[in-house]
Amino acid sequence: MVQLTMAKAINEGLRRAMADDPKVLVMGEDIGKLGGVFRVTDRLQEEFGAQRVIDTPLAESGIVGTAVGLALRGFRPVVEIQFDGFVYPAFDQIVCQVAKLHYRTRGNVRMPLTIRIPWAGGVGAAEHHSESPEAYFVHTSGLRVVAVSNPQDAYVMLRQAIASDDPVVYFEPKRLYHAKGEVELDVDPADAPPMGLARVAREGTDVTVLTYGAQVVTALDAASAAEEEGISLEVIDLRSLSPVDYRTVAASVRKTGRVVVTHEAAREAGVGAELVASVTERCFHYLESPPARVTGHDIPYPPAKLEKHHVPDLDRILDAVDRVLDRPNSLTGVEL
Amino acid sequence: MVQLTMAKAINEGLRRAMADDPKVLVMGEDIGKLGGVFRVTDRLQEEFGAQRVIDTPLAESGIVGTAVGLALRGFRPVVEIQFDGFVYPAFDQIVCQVAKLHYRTRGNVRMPLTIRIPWAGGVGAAEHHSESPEAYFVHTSGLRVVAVSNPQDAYVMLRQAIASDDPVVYFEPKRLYHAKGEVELDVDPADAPPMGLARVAREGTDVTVLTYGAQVVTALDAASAAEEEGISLEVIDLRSLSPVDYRTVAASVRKTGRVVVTHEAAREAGVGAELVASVTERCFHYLESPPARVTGHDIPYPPAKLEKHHVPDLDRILDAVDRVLDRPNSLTGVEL
Amino acid sequence: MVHTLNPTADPVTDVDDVARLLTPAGERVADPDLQQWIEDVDTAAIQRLYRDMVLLRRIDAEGVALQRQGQVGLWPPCQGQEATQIGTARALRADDFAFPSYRETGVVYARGGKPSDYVLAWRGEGHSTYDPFELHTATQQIIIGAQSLHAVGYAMGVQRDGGDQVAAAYFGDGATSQGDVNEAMVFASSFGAPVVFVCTNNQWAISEPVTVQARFPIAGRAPGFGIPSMRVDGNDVLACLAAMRWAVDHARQGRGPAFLEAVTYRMGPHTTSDDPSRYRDKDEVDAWRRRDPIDRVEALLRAEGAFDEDFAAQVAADADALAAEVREAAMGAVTRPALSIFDAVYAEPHTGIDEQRAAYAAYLDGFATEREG
Amino acid sequence: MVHTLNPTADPVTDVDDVARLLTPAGERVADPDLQQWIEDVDTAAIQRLYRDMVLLRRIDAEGVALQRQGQVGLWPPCQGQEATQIGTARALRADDFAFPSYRETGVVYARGGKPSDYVLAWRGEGHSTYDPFELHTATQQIIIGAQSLHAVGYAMGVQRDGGDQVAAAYFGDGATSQGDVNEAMVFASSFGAPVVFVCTNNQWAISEPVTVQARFPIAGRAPGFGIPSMRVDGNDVLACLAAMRWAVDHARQGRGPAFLEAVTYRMGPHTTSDDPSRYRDKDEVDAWRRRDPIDRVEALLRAEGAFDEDFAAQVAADADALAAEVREAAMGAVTRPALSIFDAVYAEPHTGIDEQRAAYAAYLDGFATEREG
Ligand SMILES: Cc1ncc(C[n+]2csc(CCOP(=O)(O)OP(=O)(O)O)c2C)c(N)n1
Ligand SMILES: Cc1ncc(C[n+]2csc(CCOP(=O)(O)OP(=O)(O)O)c2C)c(N)n1
Ligand SMILES: [Mg+2]
Ligand SMILES: [Mg+2]
Repeated sequence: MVQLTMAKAINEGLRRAMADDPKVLVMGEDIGKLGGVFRVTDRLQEEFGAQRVIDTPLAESGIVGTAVGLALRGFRPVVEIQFDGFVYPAFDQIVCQVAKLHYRTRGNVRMPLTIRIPWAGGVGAAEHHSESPEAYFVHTSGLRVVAVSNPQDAYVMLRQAIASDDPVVYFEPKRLYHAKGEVELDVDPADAPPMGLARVAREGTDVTVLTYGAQVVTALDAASAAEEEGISLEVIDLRSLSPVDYRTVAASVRKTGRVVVTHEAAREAGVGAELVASVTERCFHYLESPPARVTGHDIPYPPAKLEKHHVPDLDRILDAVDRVLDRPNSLTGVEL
Repeated sequence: MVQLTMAKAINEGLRRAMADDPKVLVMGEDIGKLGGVFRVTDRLQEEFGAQRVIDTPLAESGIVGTAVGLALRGFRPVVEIQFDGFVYPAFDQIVCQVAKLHYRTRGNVRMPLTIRIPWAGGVGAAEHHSESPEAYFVHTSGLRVVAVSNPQDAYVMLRQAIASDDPVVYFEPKRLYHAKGEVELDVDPADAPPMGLARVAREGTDVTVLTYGAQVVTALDAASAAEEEGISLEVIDLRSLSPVDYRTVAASVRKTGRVVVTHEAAREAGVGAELVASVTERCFHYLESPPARVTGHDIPYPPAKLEKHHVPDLDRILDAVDRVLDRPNSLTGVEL
Repeated sequence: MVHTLNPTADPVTDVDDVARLLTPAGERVADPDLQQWIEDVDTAAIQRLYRDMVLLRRIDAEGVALQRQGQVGLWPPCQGQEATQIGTARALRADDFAFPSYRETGVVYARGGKPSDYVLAWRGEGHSTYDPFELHTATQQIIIGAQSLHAVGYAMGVQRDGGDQVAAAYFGDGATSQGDVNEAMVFASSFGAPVVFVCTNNQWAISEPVTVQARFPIAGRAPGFGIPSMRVDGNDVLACLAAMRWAVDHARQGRGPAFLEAVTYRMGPHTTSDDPSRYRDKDEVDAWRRRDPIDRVEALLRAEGAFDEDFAAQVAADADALAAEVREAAMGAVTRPALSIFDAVYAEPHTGIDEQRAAYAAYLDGFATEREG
Repeated sequence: MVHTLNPTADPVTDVDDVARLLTPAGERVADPDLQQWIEDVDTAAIQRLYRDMVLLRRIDAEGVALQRQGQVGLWPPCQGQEATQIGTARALRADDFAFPSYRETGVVYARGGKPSDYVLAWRGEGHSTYDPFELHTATQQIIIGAQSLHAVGYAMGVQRDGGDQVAAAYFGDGATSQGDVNEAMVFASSFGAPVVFVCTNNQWAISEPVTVQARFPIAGRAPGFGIPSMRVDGNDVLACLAAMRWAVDHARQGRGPAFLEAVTYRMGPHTTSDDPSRYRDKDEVDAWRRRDPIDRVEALLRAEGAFDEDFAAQVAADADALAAEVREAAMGAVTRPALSIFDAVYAEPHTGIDEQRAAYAAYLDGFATEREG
């Protein structure tokens, strides 16, 4: 076991994946000498050379499109998108090619591509640097989508994503890049819990909190705070957003009967909508109150000085906990 | 009142909008002499000239990006994306520019852009020609999203979309292009029901069916069939997908207590997820059974010969009606 | 480099300003650049090219006929473009990798396509037919320009595993406006990737003349990206073969990407759904008919005494046989079972798909039971 | 046009192969193309350009300082690029429309920006500062290359309403790899739109040298799209002014788009978050220091006897005053109220936003009540 930041854990994941399989390539903007703007690819080019750690021209469609071609030639490209807000120029290649090539070719072509995206807000950044685009990919059939919340998962799930023969969009919460945690590097990714499984991050009995990424940390904080008021929250770290591990989710909801979903992304047709809909479909008769969503508002990501009003914090989660527990809350008596 | 196909009704909407306001422009691929691959822009170039009906180079990002510039110069561009599956190259311009410019500039810049998209399947087309990408736009804050289901709405809502100072993504169901209906062309769009309002397409008492676009027709067929079995369906044509008119929706759900949502798009984090989540949040205590979704599967759009297994038909809607009524249905006794 | 640059040509695109080895009348002419690349092409080889083009035209005619009869949903005719498709594709080695678009029926043919490969996707039986790894040919691309990047990536892969294959990216004149095609040139040039860009300038992108995309010759773009480029008569199969051999050789030698603009004409509608009478004159089509790529090879062979009745009859018989097979493949197609729509969404097990497949299976079962009951 | 085209230059990008009016040593030189465009530029005008550049450098230094002190979150230094930004922007008419990117502080300055306009967005108070219609300048773009299409669209609008304005699209060397910039050239050429593309080739895109984007001079790309192009010394404010006047005039006369590559250098880090020591040598930076755009104008003015103590003192005082205002604007900024995050999402009433605003207001009220109670 070693103490690593999440950024370093991902770096180790890349290093070991490259060492183990000569077909693994890393490509993106500024990932070579600079080691990426978050240093996630630090020293990889030194170690594996510029043929395997490729500084690309500044064009995201080009990066993903050439990665498709490399995959066709038998490589397993790991693509870095520099920031969440810069993935959109690659959207066509992701949606029409990466996601559909296996289906299009009736399984003849595999797309073992991993698309890493430094993700979400709360870091005081400029416009376009704090986006939460995960729902776009969750809605895209043919992709797998995961989001990590701690260094150990970051390490293992990255290796699993790279090993997967399916394309995986892998979200790395920027605000946890420097958070440290214990990491077991010598775990065999094939033996570890698959990336498709959710994890009960904290057991509880009164309310199930469904979340992922950096919000897991916020939810755990909320659970500690709630405990002081005698309320027991069960926090589920979904890890995989597509597919969702509904077995774990449903087991929890059947136990608690009350659900709060929280994420940073906008609410409308977001991942939270899918979670509430699926939980309602699967656990309707166990639900004591309507599931509540605590999400970013349906606004473009606001300026840094105001982002604290957008990214759900502990208090907004607790307010929703009150709501699903039918306790007084901010919406009590409010006519919307 | 005149009898018009939907394609012709949209054509008339464009014509009158252009005649009324010299700032309205139409642009896209093959919209000039050809009149568009669906003839929706038929004869407009003849009438208004090539400066206002602009055949553009073959590049969707370029089309939307230059439309943004035209809007900055005071024009009201109506952009045609040739098919649903070709909107993705423009995704970056739509998400990062069209949707956010008003917010970015604190209201100084308006984006009165209408993006018309021939939409969805059931027409036996080749790959990429039958997509239902609406959820991507519904999830994008800053856009308005509408979907039409009949010639009258198509005409009026298009004119409202063009008149709106906000960007509107306007979905035209291909499979209804040739369906005829009565159209009152002399209605003042400002007096007609706003495009943001839903419409009760058929009143009923037992189950609320929420839908939009071509599925409205399928849902109405299902309602007729159900009637024969003594079941009364209330069909709501949402018309606007963002924002959704929850006043109309909730009123219906409070009455029926049972909900079926149907659309062609994939289910995961689709518009149906949002509808189920919102209805559950707003009407939980009125719900007698969990809302059911009848949607496209979470697969890439399948080949034409198999699309009938993907696009929900009358029978699949009725099966879901049975489900929400707790009557025997295909999932009775099925362990998933 | 001079610091003031002016456009490389007048703002017109003269279709006769091309490299050529065979005139529209079928006369051999010399071209200093192309000559060397077809020195081995003897009369028998020209006969084979002729046969290829005739067979391709026949496949194409059959596609149109099948569409009229409702046997396929759509067909994108390639009539008029046979020399471009056959000439360039025949310059590739079997283990090179081609990235054609929807209209490159002739490329699929030349790469070894089976009769069913031409029609089953257009019939809506599947999104693709052949296995890309068997034909060393990607599925024909529908998203305009997207495949150009795949070809560059493939070529980057070749560089990385030490192969000597070449990737060939096919796209149209319209496609040159797409960001992807330009990014493909940037990446190819930046990495010196062994890729050949083949732009089929057939004068039209559906209803838009090439001048909407480019007021100057398309071949003039690549050099600005550092890519050598050639503008060639796309109705001259010898020129296409020669130019492609030059380009492929350039790439294979590790000298980086190359670009071809093949100047040709789409004789038919964009697809069988299209009505070109709305946007172009019959005169233009007639003029191009006089530049027919097959006729000029026939004239050449005749002049060389290599076009006798036997040969013509044999080619016609082969074309008939192939057409019959194509027709049979379409009409005899068996649609896959309903549940196959859930196949190959993912390569590995996926709980979401498994659940939806099971639910839909139960739904179909219910129907069966109802009908039985 | 010849049918075989070769790359326009050797595969290197020589930074001295540029059009120039003022050498690094500050000596005036003649250029046949540029000369005519600055005949009216007298010593007083050169003094004004000098002052502009000094003020800009001072704003920039203040931005860096404010970032170090935590008063702004980030700053993208433009040191070294003053001649490019001032020279080109000063060639525009007030009613032309500029489309700068994040690094073009000097363009915003030249267009009439206020002190607060430089810092409030980087401080995170808003995504933009000035009203684009007041400055005839779009919000500085962060998405690489996106603004190039907006500029072309704006220019198409000018064509359509009969104006004689010109749009100016600013972007970097890295941006030339993006599809959007290439599509912008396609559209501009196709419609003959009055737009000038200004590519600031500052040798770096964050950590990537320009050779990752282009192995051949960037200015060589535009001609392939039918757009005349000039490669100019970006550290020579006279050359930048002259070249931009040529380009703007070309566009304004209805002769279509024009392209400039201004060859300069980013002296500082990419942004204050960047550490250039990881990827580039001090020697390179030092070499460029000897080509400083301000020093060479100072040398010229001195040689012309137009750089006395009074002038220098006045410019320094102006720079100090401006810097103080910039600092004050940052430190005195008042963050907007919480509920303003719901403003201007839509231009017209929107039930969804109204509801979310009301819910969040109720939530904040609850807090207020809790604290009071
Ligand atoms: C991204 C995208 N946009 C639009 C289309 C619709 N479309 C199909 S073919 C075509 C014209 C293509 O012209 P060109 O590249 O010249 O090829 P050609 O059809 O002439 O072979 C268009 C606009 C598409 N398939 N993909
Ligand atoms: C679409 C997109 N991709 C990536 C980025 C991240 N990024 C910001 S600046 C930059 C480099 C830009 O280089 P260049 O165009 O040369 O401009 P310069 O910074 O040198 O002024 C990158 C990669 C971005 N802002 N937008
Ligand atoms: Mg074409
Ligand atoms: Mg740069």
